[in-house]
Parts: sequence; C-alpha cells; structure tokens
Amino acid sequence: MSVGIVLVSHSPALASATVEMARTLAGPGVSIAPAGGTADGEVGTSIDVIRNAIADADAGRGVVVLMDMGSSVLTAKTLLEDLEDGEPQLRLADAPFVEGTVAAAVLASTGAELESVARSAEEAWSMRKL
Amino acid sequence: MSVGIVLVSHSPALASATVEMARTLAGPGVSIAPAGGTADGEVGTSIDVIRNAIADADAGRGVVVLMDMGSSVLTAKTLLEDLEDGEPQLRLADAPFVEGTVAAAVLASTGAELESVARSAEEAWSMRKL
Amino acid sequence: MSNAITLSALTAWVREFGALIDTHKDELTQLDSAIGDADHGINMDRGMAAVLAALDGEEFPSNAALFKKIGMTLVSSVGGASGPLYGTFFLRFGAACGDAAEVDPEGFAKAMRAGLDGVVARGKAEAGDKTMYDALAPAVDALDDAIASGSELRAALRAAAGAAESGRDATTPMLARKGRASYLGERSVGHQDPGATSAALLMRAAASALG
Amino acid sequence: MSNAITLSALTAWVREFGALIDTHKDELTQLDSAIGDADHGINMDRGMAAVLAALDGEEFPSNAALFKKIGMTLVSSVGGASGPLYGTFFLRFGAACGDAAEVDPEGFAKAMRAGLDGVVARGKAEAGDKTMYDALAPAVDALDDAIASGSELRAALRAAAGAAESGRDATTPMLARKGRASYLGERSVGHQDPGATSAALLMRAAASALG
Ligand SMILES: Nc1ncnc2c1ncn2[C@@H]1O[C@H](COP(=O)(O)OP(=O)(O)O)[C@@H](O)[C@H]1O
Ligand SMILES: Nc1ncnc2c1ncn2[C@@H]1O[C@H](COP(=O)(O)OP(=O)(O)O)[C@@H](O)[C@H]1O
Ligand SMILES: [Mg+2]
Ligand SMILES: [Mg+2]
Ligand SMILES: [Mg+2]
Ligand SMILES: [Mg+2]
Repeated sequence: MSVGIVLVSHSPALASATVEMARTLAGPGVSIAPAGGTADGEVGTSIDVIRNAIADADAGRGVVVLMDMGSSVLTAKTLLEDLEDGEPQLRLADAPFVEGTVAAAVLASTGAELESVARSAEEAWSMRKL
Repeated sequence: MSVGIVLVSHSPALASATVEMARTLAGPGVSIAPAGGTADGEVGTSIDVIRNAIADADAGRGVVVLMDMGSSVLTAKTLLEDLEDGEPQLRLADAPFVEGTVAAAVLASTGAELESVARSAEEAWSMRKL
Repeated sequence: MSNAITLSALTAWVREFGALIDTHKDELTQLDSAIGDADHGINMDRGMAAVLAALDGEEFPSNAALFKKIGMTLVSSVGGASGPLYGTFFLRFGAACGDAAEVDPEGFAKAMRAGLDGVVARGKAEAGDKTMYDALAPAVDALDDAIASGSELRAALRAAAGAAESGRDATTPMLARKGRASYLGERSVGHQDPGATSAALLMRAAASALG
Repeated sequence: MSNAITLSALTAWVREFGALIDTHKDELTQLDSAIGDADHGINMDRGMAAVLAALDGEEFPSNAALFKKIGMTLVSSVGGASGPLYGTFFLRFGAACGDAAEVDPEGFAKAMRAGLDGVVARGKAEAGDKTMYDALAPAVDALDDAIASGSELRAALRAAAGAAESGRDATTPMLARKGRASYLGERSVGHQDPGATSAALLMRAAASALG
C-alpha cells in the first residue's frame, strides 16, 4: 500500500469530492481518506474525525495531511504538536488543497516515500495554470 | 449583486462542494455557480456546462472563472480565446482552486470589481498555511 | 503558599468564562458577521458548553489534567479557528501549571505566558494583526508587570483584564492580517475583532473568579 | 488549382482519423494507463464518434464551417485534456483554411501550422515535454519542407506521417513536463506518450485520405 493521505477540510463534501478526484487520477492503489467537517457532519473541523481518517489511511508507511484553510490548519497543527500520542508518522503538507492532493496522490501511487509525497504536494504552490 | 464566479472542475462534486464552502464563508450575496463534469454528469469538462454556469453567475458585472487543473484549464481557455461570442465579460483567474475561490468569494461579497476579485484569487498562490 | 490559586478556583475561572461567553454570544456572533462568518459566539458557546459538561462531576488530579481536558474539549467541539487557538492556550497553560493541584501567582502568570505562546505557535499572529492576540498579549504583559512589582493577585488580574479590554478596543482600526477577516483587506478596518472580544472575557473572568 | 484538396477530401481525412482512433483505442488507453489516467483512447473515441455523428448528412459551406463544427464537438465531448487541444487544433486549422470549400497544398500546410500554434497557445507545450506536440511539430515541419522543395502532396504527407511516427517514438525516453504525466517526474520516463500516439494517427490518416 502507498503512503497514506488525509484531507482535512471544513466541509465534509469538499474532503470527499477531493478524495474521489484524486482516486480517479491516481488509481485505486492510493490510500487516501477524507476528514471533513465535525463529528456530527456539520461544517467545521474535529480532531476526532481527523484521528479516525489517519487510522484509515495509515498502511504503515506514514501519513501526509493536507488542510484546506483556517481552522483545518490550526486543528491539524494542534493534533501534531500538542496532542499526538502513538499516531502513525505524520507529515503536515503546506500545499494548495486540490492541486497538492492530486500531486501527492499521483506520486504516492508510484510507491514513493512519505517525505517525497509531502514535498510533491508542497511544490504545487509553484504550479501555474494559464 | 456581486461579480459572478464560476468554478470549472473535472468533478461535479468538487465544483459543488467548493461553491458551498465559499457561500458559507462569503455569505449568500455572492453569485457563484459550479461548472463541474460533463453534460451528463460524468467526470470531465464540458464547454456547454461552463457556458450555462457563466449565464447563471452573471449579474451584469462580469464573471471570474477558476479552474481546477488539466482539461478544465484548457477548456476554459478555449472558450475564452476561440469560442467566445457575446458572453458576459470573462476573466480567467490563475489561482489555486479552493483557496482562490474563497478569497474571490469573500472579496466579491464586499461589492468589489471584476479585476480585483480575480486578482484576490490569484494572490492565493502566495498564501502559506504552516 | 498562602496565596496559592487552587484547582477549584481555576475551575471557577473556567466556569465564569463559560458564563460570560453565554451572556455575550450574540454580541460575538454579531461582531463576526461584520468581518467573519458570523459564528464566533456560536462556536465559543458550543465549545464552552461542552467544557462545562465535561467538568461536571469530574475530579481532576492536577492542573495539567484539568486543562488538558478543557483544551481537548475545545479543539474537538468548537469547529472554528477559535477552537484550536483557545484549545492550545489551555493545553499549554495547564502543562506550564504543572502536576500540582494549585499554582502561585508567579506560576499563574508564567502559565498565562505559555498559553499565549501557544496561541502564537498555532496561529502565527503578531501584534496589530487584529486577532485575539491583541487582547491577550497586553493582558499577559500587564499581569507580569503587576506581579513583578509586588501587586496583589486581585489587583494584578484587574490590571490584566483592563489591558485586555483596551487591547480589544484597539483592534477596531486595525487591518486584519490573520484568519478569515484578512481576506477583506481594507474592508476589515473599523470593526472590533470577535476573538479579541472573547479573549477580553477570559481575562475578565479571571479577575472576578480568582481576584 | 488542379491539385486542390476539396472539402470532401478533408472530410474523408477526419473520417479516416476517426476510424484509426477506433481501431487503436485500446492501445491509446493502455499507454495512458502507464503515465496517465487510462482514458485517452476512451476520450478520443468518444470525441471522434461525436464528430462523425455530427458530420453525418450535414453539408458545410466552407472549410472554416466544417472545422468549427469538428473543433467544437471535440471540445464539448472528449472530457479530457485532449479535447480542447485537438479542438483548438481543428478550430485554428479551419480558420486558417478560410471560407473557401477547398485548399491548395501550401494553404493546407499553413493551416496545419496554425493548428499546431493553437495547440501551443492552449497547452504551452515545448519540444521535449512528452506531449502530442512532439509528434505534431516534426510532422508540420516535414510537410512545410517537402512542399517548399516542390514535392507532390502525396509524398509530402507521407513524409509528414513518418516524421510524426518518429516524433511519437522519441517521446518514450522523455520526462513529462506537461499534463497529468508531469506529476510522475522521473517515473514518466520509458513510456510512449498517448497524445503523441494519437497525433501520429492524425497524420497517418492525412497521408492515406489526402495523398
Ligand atoms: N491565526 C490566528 N491567530 C490568532 N487568532 C486568530 C487567528 N485566526 C483567527 N483568529 C481569531 O479567531 C477569531 C475567529 O474565530 P471563529 O469565528 O470562532 O473561527 P472561524 O474564523 O473559523 O469562523 C478571529 O476573530 C480572531 O481573533
Ligand atoms: N499542456 C499540454 N500540451 C500538449 N499536449 C498535452 C498537454 N497536456 C496533455 N497533453 C496531451 O494529452 C494527452 C492526454 O490526453 P487525455 O488522456 O485524453 O486527457 P487527460 O490527461 O485529461 O486524461 C497526453 O498524452 C499529452 O499528449
Ligand atoms: Mg467565524
Ligand atoms: Mg467559522
Ligand atoms: Mg488521460
Ligand atoms: Mg482524464
């Protein structure tokens, strides 16, 4: 299995839609899980939802975490820096949400390691479209 | 009504989820429409879907178009450069999809003009999260 | 130590903060509707209600344990940026208070500084960015100064609460540079920051519960 | 002009391209599964089937009108990057062919160049980026050279098709720098580009339908 990827978003729908898109582009071999919204499916972020998604995505090779914005970022940082205990190896990626996810998922599908997958997400900031 | 915003994506779900998130953050006064997937709801991009979304989002003040990647970008550019006839004033924004949309929607909600809304989307490339 | 702050006093402070949030929730949401997404009062009230529920009938062995529970509950339940920010504040506050079941005024001031540093570690706000930092930082400075110059805890906490309220008021002319309000650029000027407003309530609660 | 290419010959070229795509669709999809999302054959076949359906029983007054229909149909129906790329190719090809109902070999070569420029305007590919450009560009160069040096159209088109096929083969060792394959970095090396493969079919179709 690939390095894991978790998408933290305020919005359950945005996290799931981005996971689906990444699966389409990267193939079914990528271990990617959404962590959108609060535990009761509302807009917001929840540390429990994130923890569960990390457990889902982990296949023993570490998990790259991408965040949409605002409280997603703050919550993921709090998990990593203040609340982590015994989680799999985590690497927060500072990346544009959709573009970084696609880049990470495609690279992860080739069997790449945690750090290169995270870096490919982060390099998406220098992507230009027009 | 605000400047219009159209989100072109391969994925109907991604376009709709991003529209919803932007509406939550920017309020209901923003005129924003999804253009995701092909005319029959499959993954892909369609010029007709984009044209309809532009008509929906237009309130006479021009429309900023954001694209996820790949064929979304190519299709939107083809519309603007080779196929445009009589559409409202269009401005393609070269921006990260989610981050650019939120920035554009929040600014549009304040009544800003087409060019500043597009530029606020484009400035999202220099946003950092960590 | 005679003037130590006990665990039950610290609990009373948190309860008082919850009560003030409840009283001011509409005002906080109102402020967030001008430069945010109109949920700060809702967020904080949901979070503090969850905290008060988590404290009810529970016994905590130490400052650290009490504030770990409070911080984790806020991070899990608020659902907005203020959740991890206040959550980190309390987690770091508690860790700095240590494993005893009371803390002296110097220790309290140091723990407040540690909480503030946690907010900065989390959100990277600087002075003048129009955030809760602009209320918290002057309050922690005022607390340090008062205690260093030998004030009573009661007076020191009043000075801190006053400083937080001045800091809160000073956010009105600022241009937001952090959080969702920063997307508004110039249009964020002229509105009081919601997070600075709730932070001033945190300090006022300390003055009334611990003073 | 005696050796002019008629509108019905141009239509036959497009039909032949559609037939070749249909024959090779599994191969194209197979190639796209190595460095893409395994849909290039499906995309192109859906697009060309839509084009052939749109041409059936229709009369077009001019080159420009015919190729506008073809280009728009591809942009609307392919659903992948190749849709707007081939769509723009045909739109610009048709506009350069002009409002007549035939085109001489020089005009045809100029229109091919305009189509190629359209692909570049759209996708910004450069030589060596491992895209359809790497098959199309040498083909258009070969066509220009052959016609400038007085070759017959038939020979010129064969030279162009051969150049496209060499260009296609040369994509195998390249590192992808455009499109989805570019995410793979080094791992894109060693695979033939699907879009270059379909572009070689476009030139082979011209050689057999127009030669
Ligand atoms: N990076 C940050 N650093 C410090 N405080 C911040 C930061 N981002 C936001 N805030 C504070 O959070 C408040 C908004 O909280 P809230 O409305 O509950 O969350 P959200 O913005 O996610 O809806 C702001 O008024 C501001 O004081
Ligand atoms: N920017 C570009 N410029 C030129 N050709 C490109 C570009 N992007 C992709 N291509 C071509 O498109 C082909 C892939 O087409 P296809 O699989 O139909 O679309 P998608 O990549 O959207 O699934 C690639 O093999 C490449 O030749
Ligand atoms: Mg808010
Ligand atoms: Mg919110
Ligand atoms: Mg493909
Ligand atoms: Mg595709």
